Amino acid sequence: MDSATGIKQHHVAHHFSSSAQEFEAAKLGTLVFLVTEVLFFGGLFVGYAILRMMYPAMFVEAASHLSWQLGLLNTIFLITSAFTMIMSVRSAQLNKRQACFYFLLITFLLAACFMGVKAIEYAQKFEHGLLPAMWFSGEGVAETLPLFFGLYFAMTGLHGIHIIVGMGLLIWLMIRTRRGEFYSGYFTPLEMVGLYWHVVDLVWIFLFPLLYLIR
Amino acid sequence: MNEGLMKNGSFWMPSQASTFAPGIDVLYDFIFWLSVVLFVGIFVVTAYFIIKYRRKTDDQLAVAQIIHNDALELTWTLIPLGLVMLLFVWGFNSYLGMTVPPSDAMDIKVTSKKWNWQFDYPEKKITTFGDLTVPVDTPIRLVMSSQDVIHSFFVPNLRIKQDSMPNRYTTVWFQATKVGRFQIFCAEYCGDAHSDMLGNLIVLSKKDYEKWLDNGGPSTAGMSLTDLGQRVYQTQCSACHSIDNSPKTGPTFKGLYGKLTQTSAGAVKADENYLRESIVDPMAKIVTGYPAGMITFAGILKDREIDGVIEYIKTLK
Amino acid sequence: MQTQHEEVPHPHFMIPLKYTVGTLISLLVLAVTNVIISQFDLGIYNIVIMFGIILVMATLDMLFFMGFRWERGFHIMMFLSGFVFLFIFLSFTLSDIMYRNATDPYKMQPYGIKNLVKPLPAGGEHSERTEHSE
Amino acid sequence: MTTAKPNYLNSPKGILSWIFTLDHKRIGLMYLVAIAISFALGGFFALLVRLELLNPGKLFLTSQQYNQSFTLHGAIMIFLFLIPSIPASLANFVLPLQLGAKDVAFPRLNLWSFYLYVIGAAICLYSMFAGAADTGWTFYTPYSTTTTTSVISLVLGAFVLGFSSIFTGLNFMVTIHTLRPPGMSWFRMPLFLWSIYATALIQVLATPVLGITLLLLIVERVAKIGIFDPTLGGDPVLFQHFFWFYSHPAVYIMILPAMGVISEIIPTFCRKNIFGYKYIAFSSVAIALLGFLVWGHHMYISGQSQFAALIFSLITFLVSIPSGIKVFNWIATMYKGSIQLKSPFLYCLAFLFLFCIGGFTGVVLGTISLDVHLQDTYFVVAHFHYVMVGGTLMAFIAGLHYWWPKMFGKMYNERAAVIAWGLIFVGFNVLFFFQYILGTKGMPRRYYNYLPEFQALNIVSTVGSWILAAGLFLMLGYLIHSLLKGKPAPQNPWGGLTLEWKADSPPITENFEEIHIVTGGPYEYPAATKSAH
Repeated sequence: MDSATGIKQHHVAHHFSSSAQEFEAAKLGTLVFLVTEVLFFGGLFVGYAILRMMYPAMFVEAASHLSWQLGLLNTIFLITSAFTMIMSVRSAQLNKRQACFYFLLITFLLAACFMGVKAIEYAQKFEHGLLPAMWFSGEGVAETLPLFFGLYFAMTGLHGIHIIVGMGLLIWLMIRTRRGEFYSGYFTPLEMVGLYWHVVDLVWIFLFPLLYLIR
Repeated sequence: MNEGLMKNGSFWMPSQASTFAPGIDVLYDFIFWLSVVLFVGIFVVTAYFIIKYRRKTDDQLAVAQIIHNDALELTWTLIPLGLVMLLFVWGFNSYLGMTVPPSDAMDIKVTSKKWNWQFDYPEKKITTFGDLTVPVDTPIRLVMSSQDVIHSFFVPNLRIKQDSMPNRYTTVWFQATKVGRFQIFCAEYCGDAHSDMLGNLIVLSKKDYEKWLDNGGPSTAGMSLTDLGQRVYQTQCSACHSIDNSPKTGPTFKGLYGKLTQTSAGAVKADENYLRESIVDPMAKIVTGYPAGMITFAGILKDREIDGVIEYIKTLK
Repeated sequence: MQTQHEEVPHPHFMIPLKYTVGTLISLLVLAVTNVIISQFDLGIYNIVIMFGIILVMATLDMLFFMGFRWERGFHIMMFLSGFVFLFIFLSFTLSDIMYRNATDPYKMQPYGIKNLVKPLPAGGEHSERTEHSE
Repeated sequence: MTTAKPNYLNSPKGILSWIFTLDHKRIGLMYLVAIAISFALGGFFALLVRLELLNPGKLFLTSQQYNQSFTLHGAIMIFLFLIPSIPASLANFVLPLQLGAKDVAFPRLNLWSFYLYVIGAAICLYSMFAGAADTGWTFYTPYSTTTTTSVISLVLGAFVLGFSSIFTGLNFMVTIHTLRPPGMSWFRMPLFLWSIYATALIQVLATPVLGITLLLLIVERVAKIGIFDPTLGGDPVLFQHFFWFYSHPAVYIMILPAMGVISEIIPTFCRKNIFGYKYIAFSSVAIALLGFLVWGHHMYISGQSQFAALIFSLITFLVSIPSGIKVFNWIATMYKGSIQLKSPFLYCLAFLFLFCIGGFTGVVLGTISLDVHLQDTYFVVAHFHYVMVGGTLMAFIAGLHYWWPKMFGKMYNERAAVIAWGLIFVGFNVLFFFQYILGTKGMPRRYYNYLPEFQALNIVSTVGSWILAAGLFLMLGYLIHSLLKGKPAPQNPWGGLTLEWKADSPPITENFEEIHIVTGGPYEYPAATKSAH
């Protein structure tokens, strides 16, 4: 460890011949993994599209059961957190260890806010019995309304799980940043988690209008 | 007896009983013989190469290294491509013929449930179970739906098959060309008695069919109660209840009459009253150790048919 | 990339600050715009405009947040292939759902026959499901 | 063994060094063992099913036990054997060696995907004892959402196995992209790598959809979310779209690596440069991509629209072309070669023979109007067993024999191998050929009870299953014998030219002592006469 800067030098794994090759592998691997994420969520979007085609009226009614105010708030949280994530990578590239840590912390807190708002929304749905069909006891005009809430909980729930996983990754990054493992020569995990975070963001960019707004 | 599938018909296909069958069989034979010619060709060449160029000494090298020939590649890409496109057009054409019914087709409603087929003839409000009776040389359209899971209506002799779905109608049509009895299968896996979900297609001459309609469907008037009961058993009960003690979804009928049975409402002697109740209100007393899976037959079976089943059970000592 | 030497810290490409800040602001503005538009009834144009805005937002996110503006073409192709295959999945499935009964329109509602699948009762891992049926 | 050079098998020592190993060769080997056990289990259920079918009605299983047996047979064979067979075991071992690399790109992920496989397998095993599912491996709704058997556990197992498969594919894809040695351009890669690359593409692009499908199925059972549930207005056919969007490309996950193995073995045993390298390479990629566009041919009779049937049928026919190109090129490779009929090559010939029958009957099934008659009958059963067992299993065994000396440094008894080959080949054909006739005559699949007139051919088929099993047992016997008492294998027993034969048998832990620089194609064998090409 370089005691002056607090930076730990990174060592390239034995089966790579250069750090460029190692970075290239990590980047490609992450992108391919994110492709699988896109398709994983994609299945739900296909389900959404087909149900929407079959029951347009149901979606019109369903959107009125969701609060666009809370949805917008969450959108703002998530977009801002994507920005702070980028700033933390940038700070590492500029060898600013403290800034990197604090940007990660802000990202984490914004994600926590997102989950908090999500919890409020879920609580409201529970209160009104707007749940998947097994437990649905809400009131609605459309006969197929339970179907919508099945989809709603599947989509936002899966997205929420990704946020929670992302928060776990952020904690891991914060610990490693504290240890001084990221600097201008090595910040691969930061950048890769960043890419993951942007894809989670991307999914929400689609989810929010499709579920809350379009009618 | 139904027309045998194995012994009638060609080497591959069962006998032909619909207007589709000859066309399908010609297409099958065409692909079969085409495949045989290509297959034999490929393996004669392979065998020739293996014999001719077999390694005789350990250090024997290849005679020559020929690594590509674009003309050859093009040949064995384009010729098969042409052949399969021919098959595609041929196959799709005959498929369209099978899915677009003529406008004058006679509708019969098919309802599938675990594990039998119900056929409703709209004209005379006749309902039959298991047996589908149709006139020969008449286009028939089956409008199908399922009450539980997916089933599939399959008559090999007609060369038709169509899934029957819950919450949706599917249709299939055919025109029988031959008077006789043919086997109906369920071809989509649907649970324990999937392989017992059988039926018979009875093709009558137009005159006999009219007579059959006038009689209000399958004639039961002259039957003894026991015979009628056996008939009902075969179409309605046999999927879940055995008559030889073998385990099925429901309790066996063998030795059932008069037996003291443990049920959800305590021990009950299986007399006429209990049997009738079990048929019209199955959930009232459920025999211990069996699932509460039976549907009510109230409204499906006529009074005389229920009496028949009870009489039939009495004979199974 | 190949000429990079080991142990020499090589700052990778850094996304210029003006792009990230600009993207942040435009994404926020677009999100709010979308909400505003949703409050007016413009008929079919609602979906068209809003979906357009979603696509712009997604593009901005990928270009400047994920850094695709400066990324190697192969990597972008890799990532976008996910969407291509998703599109294949959706469009082929729609080719079924949209054209059902095209040649044999049976004059009844295709969806909405209410004969329901009864779950098998008792004895299974979800016997409580029976309570809900019907 | 006393003076043996240190190799990956004997150093480092100790059980922990295996459990936590990051060495792709050891992981490949552990996969091989796990897959062999799964295969034995799946085979056991196959024998049960075949035995029960000796007569119509009950022999020794109730109908529910029979349904559970064929479900487990299918699920185990597909998810635990066929999909991981060649990629996870053989390719894990061979791929970095063929690249002259020290390991795969992400060794830790590689170990993870092995443990995911083990966890998935354990969940599937658990489901066997928790009231095994009776849905068939296809899990069609609404049957799978209403049956009382333990569907969730089997589905969860398949879900976890899906991730194992995704990570393997991802790893190989990145490895092939980033770890090729100096001088190995894409067109100097062994064809096995091309096929593994194409496989990885499918694994990465299709498996996530299986993941979400199975997840939705679980949620459907737990909370009735309704997308596939007709009682709530969902569409059961949508489930079939979801399922086959993965499961049809999955067929190519199974067969493409098999084709890769064949493309390796034929040049070696013919001492011949492969004919039409680029055509074989590109046909792998073409199969992978076209394979995504044909899933609807499983659904011609399930109420799919005629328009969709038109598209799916057209593309189904197109996908047969690249497979044909491969077969023709393999046979052209034999022309003017120096052909040695050793066991790996014999299994290749069995592959060609059976795969062609499977392929031609595939054309029959692709023709829509014939498919209407043959769908869900024994014709389909016979067809996919010809492709999956006759194709993938034969190629897996061929590859196992081909690389066995490299993996363990031991030779096996060639004569026993030829006898086992004969038994397997004959047994297989007796087992499955007559099912084609049963199918065209109309016997539906998944039948516990069948019409008495079908009995004769069913008995023949069951006898075939015993011959096949005997062949496989003989194989197990001589392979174990080879491990214990086999002659030490030379570095390059078959005279192969690809890089793995430049490593020791068995290789050292980091594969190679020096970096190999590639200067030409993978199969540049010399010729007796110079010919201009």
